[in-house]
Formats: sequence, structure tokens, C-alpha cells
Amino acid sequence: MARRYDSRTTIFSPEGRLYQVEYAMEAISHAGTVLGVLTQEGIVLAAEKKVTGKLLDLSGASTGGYGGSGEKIFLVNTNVIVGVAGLTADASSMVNLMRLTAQRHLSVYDEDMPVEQLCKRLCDVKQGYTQYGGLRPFGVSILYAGWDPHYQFQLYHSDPSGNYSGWKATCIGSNSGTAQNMLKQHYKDDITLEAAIKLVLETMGKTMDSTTLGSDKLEFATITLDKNTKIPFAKIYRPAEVDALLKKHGLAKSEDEEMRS
Amino acid sequence: MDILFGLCGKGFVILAGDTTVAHSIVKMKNDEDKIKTLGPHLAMAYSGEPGDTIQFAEYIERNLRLDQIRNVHERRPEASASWIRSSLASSLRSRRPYSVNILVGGFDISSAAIVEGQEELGGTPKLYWLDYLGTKVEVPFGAHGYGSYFALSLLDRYHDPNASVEEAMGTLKRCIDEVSKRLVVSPSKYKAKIIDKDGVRDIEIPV
Amino acid sequence: MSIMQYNGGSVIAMKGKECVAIASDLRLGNQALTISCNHEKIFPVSDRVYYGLAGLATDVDTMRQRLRYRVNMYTIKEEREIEPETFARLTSSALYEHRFGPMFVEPVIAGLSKTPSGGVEPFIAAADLIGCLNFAKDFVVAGTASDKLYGVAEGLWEPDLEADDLFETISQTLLNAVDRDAYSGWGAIVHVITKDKVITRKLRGRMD
Amino acid sequence: MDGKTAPQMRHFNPYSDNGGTILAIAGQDFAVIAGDTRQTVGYEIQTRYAPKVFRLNDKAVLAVNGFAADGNMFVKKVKQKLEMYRHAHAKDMPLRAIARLIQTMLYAQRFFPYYVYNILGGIEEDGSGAVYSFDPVGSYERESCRAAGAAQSLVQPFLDNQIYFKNQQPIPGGPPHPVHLPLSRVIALVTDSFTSATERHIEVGDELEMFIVLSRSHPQQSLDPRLNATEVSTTASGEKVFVIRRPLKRD
Amino acid sequence: MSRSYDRALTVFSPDGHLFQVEYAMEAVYKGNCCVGLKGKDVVVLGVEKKTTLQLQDPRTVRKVAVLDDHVLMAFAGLTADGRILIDKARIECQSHRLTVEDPVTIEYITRHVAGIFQRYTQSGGVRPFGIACLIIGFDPHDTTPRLYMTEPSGIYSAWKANAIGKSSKTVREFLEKNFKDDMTRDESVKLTVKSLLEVVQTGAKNIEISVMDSTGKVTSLELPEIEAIVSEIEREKEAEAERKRSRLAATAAGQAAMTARAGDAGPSSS
Amino acid sequence: MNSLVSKFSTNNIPKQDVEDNEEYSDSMWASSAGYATNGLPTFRLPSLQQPTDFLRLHTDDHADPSCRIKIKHGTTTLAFRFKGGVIVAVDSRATAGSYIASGTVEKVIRINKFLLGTMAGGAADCQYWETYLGIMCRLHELRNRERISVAAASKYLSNLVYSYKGMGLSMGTMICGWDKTGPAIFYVDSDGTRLKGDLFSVGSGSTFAYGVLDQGYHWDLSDEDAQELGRRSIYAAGHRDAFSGNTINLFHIKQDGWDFIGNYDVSKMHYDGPGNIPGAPGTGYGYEVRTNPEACVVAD
Repeated sequence: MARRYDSRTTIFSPEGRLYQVEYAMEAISHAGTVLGVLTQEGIVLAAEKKVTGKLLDLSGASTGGYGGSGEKIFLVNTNVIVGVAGLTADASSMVNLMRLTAQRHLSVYDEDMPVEQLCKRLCDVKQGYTQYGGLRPFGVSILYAGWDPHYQFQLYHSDPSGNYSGWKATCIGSNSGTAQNMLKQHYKDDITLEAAIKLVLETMGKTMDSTTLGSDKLEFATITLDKNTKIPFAKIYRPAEVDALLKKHGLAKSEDEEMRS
Repeated sequence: MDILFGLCGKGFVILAGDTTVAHSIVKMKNDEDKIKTLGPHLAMAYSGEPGDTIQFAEYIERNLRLDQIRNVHERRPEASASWIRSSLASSLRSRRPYSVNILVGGFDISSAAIVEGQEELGGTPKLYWLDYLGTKVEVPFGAHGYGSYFALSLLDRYHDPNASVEEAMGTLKRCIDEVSKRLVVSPSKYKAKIIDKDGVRDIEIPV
Repeated sequence: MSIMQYNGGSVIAMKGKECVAIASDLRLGNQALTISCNHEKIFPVSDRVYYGLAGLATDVDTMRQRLRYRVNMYTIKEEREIEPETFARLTSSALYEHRFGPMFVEPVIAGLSKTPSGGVEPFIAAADLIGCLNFAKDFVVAGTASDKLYGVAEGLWEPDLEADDLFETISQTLLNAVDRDAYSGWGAIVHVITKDKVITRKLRGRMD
Repeated sequence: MDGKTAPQMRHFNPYSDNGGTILAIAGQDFAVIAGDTRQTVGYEIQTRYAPKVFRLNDKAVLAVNGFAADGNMFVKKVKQKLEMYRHAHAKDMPLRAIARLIQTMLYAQRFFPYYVYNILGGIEEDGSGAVYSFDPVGSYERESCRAAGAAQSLVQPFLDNQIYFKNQQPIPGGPPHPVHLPLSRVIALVTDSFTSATERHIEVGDELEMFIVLSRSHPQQSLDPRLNATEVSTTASGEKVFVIRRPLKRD
Repeated sequence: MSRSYDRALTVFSPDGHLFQVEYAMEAVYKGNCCVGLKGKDVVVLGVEKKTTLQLQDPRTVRKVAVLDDHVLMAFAGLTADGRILIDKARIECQSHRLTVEDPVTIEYITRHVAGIFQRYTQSGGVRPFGIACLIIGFDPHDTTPRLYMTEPSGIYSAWKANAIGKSSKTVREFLEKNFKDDMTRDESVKLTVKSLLEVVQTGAKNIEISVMDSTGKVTSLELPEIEAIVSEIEREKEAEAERKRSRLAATAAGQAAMTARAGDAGPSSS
Repeated sequence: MNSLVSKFSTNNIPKQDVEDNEEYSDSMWASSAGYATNGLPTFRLPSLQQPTDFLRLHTDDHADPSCRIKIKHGTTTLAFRFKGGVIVAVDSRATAGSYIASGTVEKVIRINKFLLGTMAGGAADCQYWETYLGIMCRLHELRNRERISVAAASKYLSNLVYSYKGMGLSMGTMICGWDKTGPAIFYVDSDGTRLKGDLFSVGSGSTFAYGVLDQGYHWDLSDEDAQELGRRSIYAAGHRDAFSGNTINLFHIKQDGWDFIGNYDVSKMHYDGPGNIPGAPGTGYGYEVRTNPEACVVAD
């Protein structure tokens, strides 16, 4: 009997809506903001961490690995990084699938998977979870930032319905409306990477609930091309690097503020 | 008995193949095109076991076409050739493997293939030699069939990677002439295709 | 003609003092016919692990793709570089998966493993085509010239060679061995992996 | 017809492979001819002492490898002919003549070959060291060094490198590679070659038997006593032949 | 079998409805309006597209999909469903060529798509596709334009002109009124734009037009071309309105005169 | 089959019932301690119905790589006639299976000052029979007081090996020389084929040699160009054929007999070419070396 309900997870409402999908999107609007800005020189990705706490052990991120804390921003392949907003568990499952998909492509074609193709492949899976019984939609929106030789740097946004589209600058998660407006005002087509980093940090600063920015609440990454080899290079900042960056842009919380908090 | 040649020049690659289809001692046809266009800047010449050749070539053709319709941009020659290789390699361990030898010629127009200082070429010519086992290797020139035993040394001597189309066709002509001169049952006619930044098209072999 | 000889090619790896070297010839043949003189058979896994595959070229390619897949997944999930020992086990199990229809390749692995004290320990290994590992203390070989490689290496190799000497030893071993093998040669490539860098050099080998 | 009347074995196989390795190196005025003494069939060792290297006369030593029975018979016949030659000409047959004799003897068996690989080493009439190598049906050439037998592919490339200096560039400005190596170096190389071959080939081992033929023009007419060599030459005035025996691994 | 019955999402209601299919149609009515229209030797697809947002990459917003060299498709409804369906149709197009060499006919591929639709109304554990499609093109070796429509239920039908999606009823009525056989290319395009303007308030920038002619060539109209047509239509409309107004005035005047006269003649039933 | 052939053949078939003790076999025409030779050499055969099958079973390493007796194989040889005489060029590799048994084989057999024979196929067969041919040519000279013609010498050899047809001899040779008629080349093989011609190449690498040779050949070549063509063609085969290579031996036959032009290392030809000699390109023959010299500067 239980199956009966299971299988009825994603069905049309009399108005032709898929409530499950809409609820999933709703879940995302409460998630930590993820913001991406595309430039000719590369892409900047930043994310707001929600899982914070004094006792959280972040030593793993500061010593080994790729950086970040493994919550919001992930390396998928040498040419793609993603930022996720929504259910963390769903996101890990998606990230794993992305990595496998990218590796499978690499095996068969001997090339890094083109970004849009990867994004589309994952969206196909997401769509499947909105159409087949016994499944609920994935509760994640994803920003894909990557490079391929067909369209150079690209930034895609996908949502639980399985839709995706390309963006010059966009934002998902809580307060994404505010951020979107800021981006709209300040984004220029010829923005430099440096300016984009500044724009991203400032926007994050405005959108995040807390008044101050710090590596405990922010994940940050860029993907650029190596000048000599022309091979994409993804850099997910380690906490110390994030703090240094914030300081450089004058957005770090000052010492006394830190004392107080 | 099929004979295939392929050679890269400055900003183009040429594929050529004989046009004979033989069955037992009979020439069934002498104007068969053994070169398939696989994309806007991609073609492949194939030879091998009769039946397998055309079946495999069409399978590849349709899949790459589907790939392109799906992804809008064309797949790079390297990736296409790798995919063809994967197909051959997995077929090798299947119940009945395809026995097809292939030359893949392509022109890579993606940003990564534009050579600094040679932007006017619009990309890089690519030629891949694949055999029925799924061996793949990028070569400046290549040949399949008995022709390779005569042509490879000749191309070592005469091929120029910076040749103009006319010069390259001259070199191709040498290969064809050599095979006509030395091979016992040599084909009478050949067809050639050129692939450059403007796409794939037939090219006349000089007489 | 054995299927292992179809495309020709040979690989060798040697241990040195805090360094390892791995080298291969560059021929790709179609039996007696030489198709390419620029066909590398050694692939990097990380900055301190390299491996070479001798045998049927199509399986070399397939195996390279499969190993890359597994190593990339390992690296991205574990968020650290794979150790040479681990890679050897991974290669072995990947080969054994095809126990009853083997991939016709013999891998040779060379790398530096990290010791708990922060130093490095040279590591080499080879396997047969179904993944039986052989951890040697001196050198390992594979390919059509393997018997010749054994002979020369046995005569030239010494323990605790420094990087430069190791380079010279492996180069001499490879070049002289492949010169007596009809299916290997046509140039060679050597990688010497040391603590701080990998030195890669192409050798001027006989072209016949 | 014939096929009915004359029964025959379907697979007549008179051959067997008895393993082992032989090696000869020619110096300017000497020659070293060596072989191990293991005799095997498949994975079995038939004996640990079966000589493969034979003194023919004071200037020629013949090493045979392959099928031991064929080899022994062949050596016997060569010796027979040399003896007859000595009777007819009152002198030992010169080395290059022995080489040609071996060719014709082998080729006479062209359609039922001896399964033997021969290496002939010794001193030519001009006093130089020489090595002749043969295939089973008699094609031969004069060389400076040659390995044959089970471990030929292990030993030969090593010798190419060490004797012919293959793939070694002389130090720029330094002396060129020597054309001939001194005897001591050659003996060391031969010993190394066999130790190496024993390490990596199951059919090689037990004992190394090394013949050294010194030309009359060789500066020393005896060997370093440390080498522990036995002289086996028959005349005091001619070329000198020595034997050195060394143990090899017996596993 | 019983299992798949159990798990079927789409089952008959006691009064014989397949509610999920009907609801899926509702999703279609929420989608962008698409118009398909056949001319004498052209076939036109017009789509209402959402305004590309300022920061969006216009390349990734594609409304009309190429199924094969000679087949185009537009859909209204759930975008992700559309993408999946397009993919399935593309595979079939190439697969058909591979098995029988010939390209698909437009009816064949429509039937195939409809078949997929149908399966998703009957199979266990799936919901129907929330889209309707217009498929246009020319059959191989043929110069007759083709236009088909399919719906989530699995119905498909051939049309001279039709519309799906938002306000499709209005547009269809408009087309029924204004369609003429054997229209030229320009007339066909113009009518398509005109019909879309029935629902698209924002004008040219939200209209996408693809024209396929009998050689199989597909042309996507550029924004200025559409703008030109829109303004022409607007001019005509104005002229029409003007004429109407004057005619109305004339009629009114006439009627007034008539009334005046009728007043003389007494009431009548006209 | 072989027994039938031997019954009806008019050829001089060797005696098959030679004594078991082969030391009396007539094949030993070399001075076997004073025993002279008479007529054709004879050979010992295994006492079997099909001696050739026996031989094939035990020696043909192409059909069965595991067979024991590995007869050396693989070769590229070529010879061509032009206005300046005959160019003969050969490689020097001998292979047994995949093992390169020798890189210093003399594949040009110097029959006499005016006759050269090339060697392809079984090394021993060529060496033996061409040496034997040398004896016959000398006898001819002594008997007839004039040099044997190339035609006669090649015919003699052809008849000789033809009489062993089907027995498993393997030989493909070119008898080249200069006689009264001028330069001449005859191709002779163990099947009994004998062909007069201007240009031949024999051996596993011959197709590669032809590829270069045919394209560069014409009658009016200068001596230097002809030598270069011979050298370049053998290089081509050495480079592409696994069973050819090591060194090139080049001969030029002129009116006054043959000249040995030189011995060239194939690998050196690839990287550096033959050096500063007339007719040579001045660079290496190698494709990479020729087309992209910068990329070829590598360490050793």
C-alpha cells in the first residue's frame, strides 16, 4: 500500500502544475546563496555556507583536498566546477553523478566533457525524477561554471524541474532576487576577472544575512585558463585564502568585530 | 583490396580511396564512394570486410549526426575519432566484431585548434589512422590496404605538411601511380575529398 | 605471431636512490609495418606516479582510459593523489576483471611513495596481462623486447643510482635492448621521477 | 601407392631443445669462447655438467648449442675432418677454412638440419682473434662477438653496448671508443653476461666454462694466476688455449 | 501486470476520464504559444518566446528544435519534458535513417512522438508528458508542406494551420478565420506573425519565426525582419480600424438614416 | 606429390638415397681434406615420405613461431640498371622471429669482379649457392677463356635451384653484372623464376623500396643521383619494415667491374643523411627530420 503513495509523488495538479517540483524550488529559495559571474577571462563562483558553528572541524579543508569545505562548491572535472543550493544530500548525489558522467565522457571521447553537454545530461536525469513514479524531484539548483573549446567560458543554471539556461551572471538560493538586481546594475559585458571578483564579494556581502563576511560563511572559487598551456584551471579557495581575499577587497570583518562575535 | 590514403597539408586534409567493390573475381562496381562525410568538417574513409564496412560507416555517420543535432556545435575531430575508436574497441570483444579499417580526416575549428600566427587557416587539419582492432594514432599521412606498403615510404620521402592543395594532390597522385604500377590487382579509379575550414567537398584527382 | 607482438613496443622501469625512472620506445607497428614513430606508451597518473603499458595498442588505449577513469574518481573523491602502491593494486584489479578474456597489456608502474617520515620511497611494479603483480627491488620490464631488457638491465643496473646515473642506465638499457628487437624502437622516451620534479627526455634511438 | 606401403610417423620430431647459452668474443690477439654447462629439457635439468665448448685445435674452439645430441655428433664429425686434414696437409686447418668447412657440413644437412647453433672462435692466420657464427643450415659471418642459445637475446644486447659501444657517444674531445677491449675486460664481461643470464633464464646456470685462445703475438703468453686457468694447448710454440671454470647459480 | 496497474498514475476515473492526461493539457495551456502554418510551398513555425533576461545568454534559449535536416519541432508546456522528448525524437530520426536509409516522413516521426506520449499515459509509474508539439517539415522527395500536432494524450493530427499553448484557442479561431489555401511565403509568415500578435502583447522581440521551404532550407527570421512585419501588420490594422471606423461611422449614419426612415415606415424585424 | 615430381621430372633431381653417413655427401665441394667434388652436390634427407613437410614443420617460423629451428629472414635488396651501369643496394639485418640476429650481414655476394648476387630469403641458401655459382663461373672462364655472361650465370643458378623446387629452399636473388651486352640484372628465385629487367627489389621491405625507387628512377640518372636513389630506397625500407635495416651496403657496377661505394648506417641516414656527398640532400632522410628539424633536437 505504501507504494501507492510512493508512486504518486510527482503528478499533475488539476491546474497542470507539478507541485512537487514547485515545492522543491521553494526549498531552494531558503538555501545558502550561490552566485556566479562570467567574464572573458574566467568565471567567479561564491557561495554562502549555512552549516556553521564554532565546533565545526574545518581542518580537512585547510590542509588537504581542493579547498572549500565540501558543502557548496565542488570540482567536477578539470574544466568544470559547480555551486549547489538546496538539499545537501541531494547535491552530493548530483555531484557524484556529474563526476561519473564527466569521466565516462573523457573515457569515450578522450576530451573533457563540454560544459553544456554535462549540464544537459544532468538535467535529463533531473527531469526523469519529475516524471517517473516512486521518485521525488532533486531538491537542488546548480550553477555550472566551466570552459570548453567550443564556447569558452560558460555559466549555466539548472533547477529541480530539469530546466537549464546560460547566464552572464546569476544567483540561486535565498535572497537571489536582491543579488540578481545588483548584478544587473553592475555587470558589464567586458568586465574583468578582478572586477568580477569584487562584484561577487560585494554582492554576497549585501545578500547574506550576516553583516560580515568570513571564510566561515563563504566559499569562493574561480575557473580560469592557464596562460601557457591554455588548460582550464579551477581554484577553490581554502579558508585562509578566502579571508585574505576579503581583506584585500576591504570586506573582511575587522579584528574587533571578530572579538565581539 | 581496398586502398585508402590520407594526408594533411597546410590548413587542409585530403582523404582518398579507390572506388572498386569486388566480389570474388568480379568487380561489382567501380564508382563506389568509400569516404563518408560525418560532419561539417569531418569525413572518414573506410575499408575492410565487405558488409562490415558500410554497416559500420553508417552506424558512425548516424550517431555523429545525432550527436551534432543534439549538441548544436560539431564534435572536434579528436573526440570524434576517439569515439569511433571506442566503438571499434568495444566491438572487438563482442560476439561478431566489425572488421573495418579507417582513416578519419577532420578540420578542428574550435578555439583550442587555432594556431597563433596562423589564424587565417581557421584551425588545424587532423588525420587519424584507425584499424579494426581499435588502434588509433594521429598521423601526418596514412594509408590502409596494400597501398600502405607502397605509399608510406613514398610519403616519407615526398610528403610536405606545409604543402598547398596542388602540391598535396601531386603527392597523392604519386601514391596512386605507384600502386597502379606495382600492385597486382590495382584499382582503376579513385575518389578524393578535401576537408578544410570551409568544410568537406570532393576534389578532382589530377590525371 | 603472438597478439602481444602485433603492435610491438616495450617499457621498462628502474629504481634509483629517492628516484625512479620509466622509459618506453615510440614505435607503433602493424606487425612488420611501422605506422608511427611517435607513439607514447607511458602516462602520468600524478606528478610522482607514471605507468607504461606494453602490448596490443587498442587495449593499451582502452586500459589507459579505464585507469584514468578510476584514478580521477579516486582523486576527486579522496581529495588526494593516489599512492603508487594503491595504483598498482587498482591496475591489478582492473586487469583481473578480464580474467577470462584478458586485455592484452602488461603494465609497468613507477612512482615515489610517501613515507610516514615525510620522505619518499621509490616504487616499481609490473603485472602480467591478468594482473599478477610483481614488486621488484631493481627493475621491471614489459613488451616485445622484455627478454633483451632483462639481459641488459641485469648487466647495467646498480642499487642506489642518483637521478642522472639512473637516466643514463635506463636509457642505455632501453636503447640497446630495442636495437635487438624487430618490433620495438624508433626512438624512446624517458621519465625520471625525483622528489621535486619529473625529468622527461626523448632519446635519439635507431629508426629502423 | 607409396603412402600405403611405407608407414610413417605422422609427426616425426627428432629434435629437442637442451637450453644453455654460448658466447664468443674476439679481441685483437685473442678470443674467448664460453658456455654454461647446464643441460635441460623443458623444466627439467638433465645434467649440470654437459660441456658445450670444445677445443678443436690450438687455434680454434667450437661452441655448439641447441640439440645436444646433434651438437655432440657434429663436433665429433668436425674433429674427424680436422684430423684428416692434418694428415693430408701436415698442419692444422686455418680458422677461416674451418668456418667454411662448418658451413658446408651444415648445408649438407639442408633438408634434415642439425639443430645446432655454432660459434667458432680462435685465431686467424694473421694472428688476429676471430669469431664466426652460424645458423643451423650454415649461413655464417665473421664478427667480434656473438651470443647464441637460450639467453642469446639477454646477452647479445648487453654485449652490443659493452663491446661495440652501441648507443654510447664518446665524451666530446675525449678518446674514441677502443676497437678492441683488453683480455681482462673481456673475461669480466663474459662472467657478468653469464651471471646476468643465470639470474633471468631458467635454462642457464650451474657452471661457466670459458676457453681463451691467445695469439702468438699476444704480449702475455700466460694468464693471470688469479684467474685460476688451466692450459690445454698441445704445443708449446703455437697458440695457447686455456680453460677457466666458474660456478654459476644452481637454482 | 497487477503491479503495473497498481503503480499506474494515469487510471480511468469512474466517469471515464483520464485526469492526469487532462491535467497535463493544462500544463500545455500554460506554455508559450506556438503557431504552425502551411503555405503553398512553405511551412512556418512561430513561437512566443519569453524575453531573454538581461544577464541571460541568448544562445541557450532555443524554442524551435531541429529533429533532423528536414524536420522542425516546437512545443508548448514543460521545458524539461520538451527537451527529453526532442532527444527521443532525434534518436528515432537517425535510427530510422540507419535502418532504412530514408529519412523519416513527417507523419512517421509525429506518430512516433505520439506513441511515446501514449506510452506515458498507460505505463506504470510515470506521469504523462506535459507538452504538446507542432512538427513541421517536408517528406523526402516531396514538396508538399506538412504540419502535425500531437498532444499529451497521444493524439496526433495533420493541420493546415494550428496553435498550441497559451490562448491557443483564440489563435486557432483567428487562423480559422484568416487562413487561405496556397499562400505565398510572405503571406504565410505574415499570417503567422499576425496570429501570434493575438496573444503576444509585447511585439516583435518576443516572437521567433522559422520558415522551411520546399528545398528543406530552414530560415530563422532576424528581429528586424519580424519588426518590419509587425509594423506592417500594425499599419494595416490601423488602416483597417480606420476603415472600420469610417465604415462604422458610415453605417451609423446609414442606420441613423434608416432609423429615421423606419420611423416613418414603422417597426420591422431586421 | 614430391615423389611424383621426382619420377617424372626431367630435371636433375638429387639422389635421395645417399648413405647415412653424410660426410661423403657431395655437397661438400669445399676442400674436405682432399676429397674432390663431382657434379652437383647432393644432400641428406630424412627418411620420410614427405621430407619437405618435415622441413616446413621444423623451420618455417612464419607459419609457426614456436618451431625450433629459426632460419634467418627478412631483407630488403634492390638493383637497377641505368645509363651509368647497375646500382646494387641492400640492407644488413637478419631476424629470427622478432630477434634481430645480426645487423652486419653481407647481403651482396661478390661472385667475381663483374658479378654480384644479392641475398634474400634463407641466408644459407643464398650464401651457399652463390658461392657455388662463383665456382661455376670461374670454371666457365677457365674452360671458355672468356667471362661468363650475366645471362648464363643467372641461368645456371636458376637451373640449379629449380632442381630443388619443392624441397624448401628459399632464395630470391638478383644476379647483377656487366658483360659484353653491357649492364644486366636477372632476378632468380627458388621457385625457378628468372627475369631479365631494369629494376627489381626483393625482400620483405621491397614494397617500401619500390615506393621511393619508382618515383625517382629514370634511365638518365647521373652516377651520384643513382647511388643516392639506391641508398634512399633502402633507407625507406629500413625505416618502415621491422625486418630490414641496420646498415646499407651500396655497390655500383661499371664496365670495369663493381665498386663498393660504401656502408651507411640506416639510423644515421635518418638523422643526418649520408653527409656531404654529391646527390645527397644534405639533411637527414627522416620525415620528421626533413619537415620539422627543430622538433627533432633531442637529448641522448
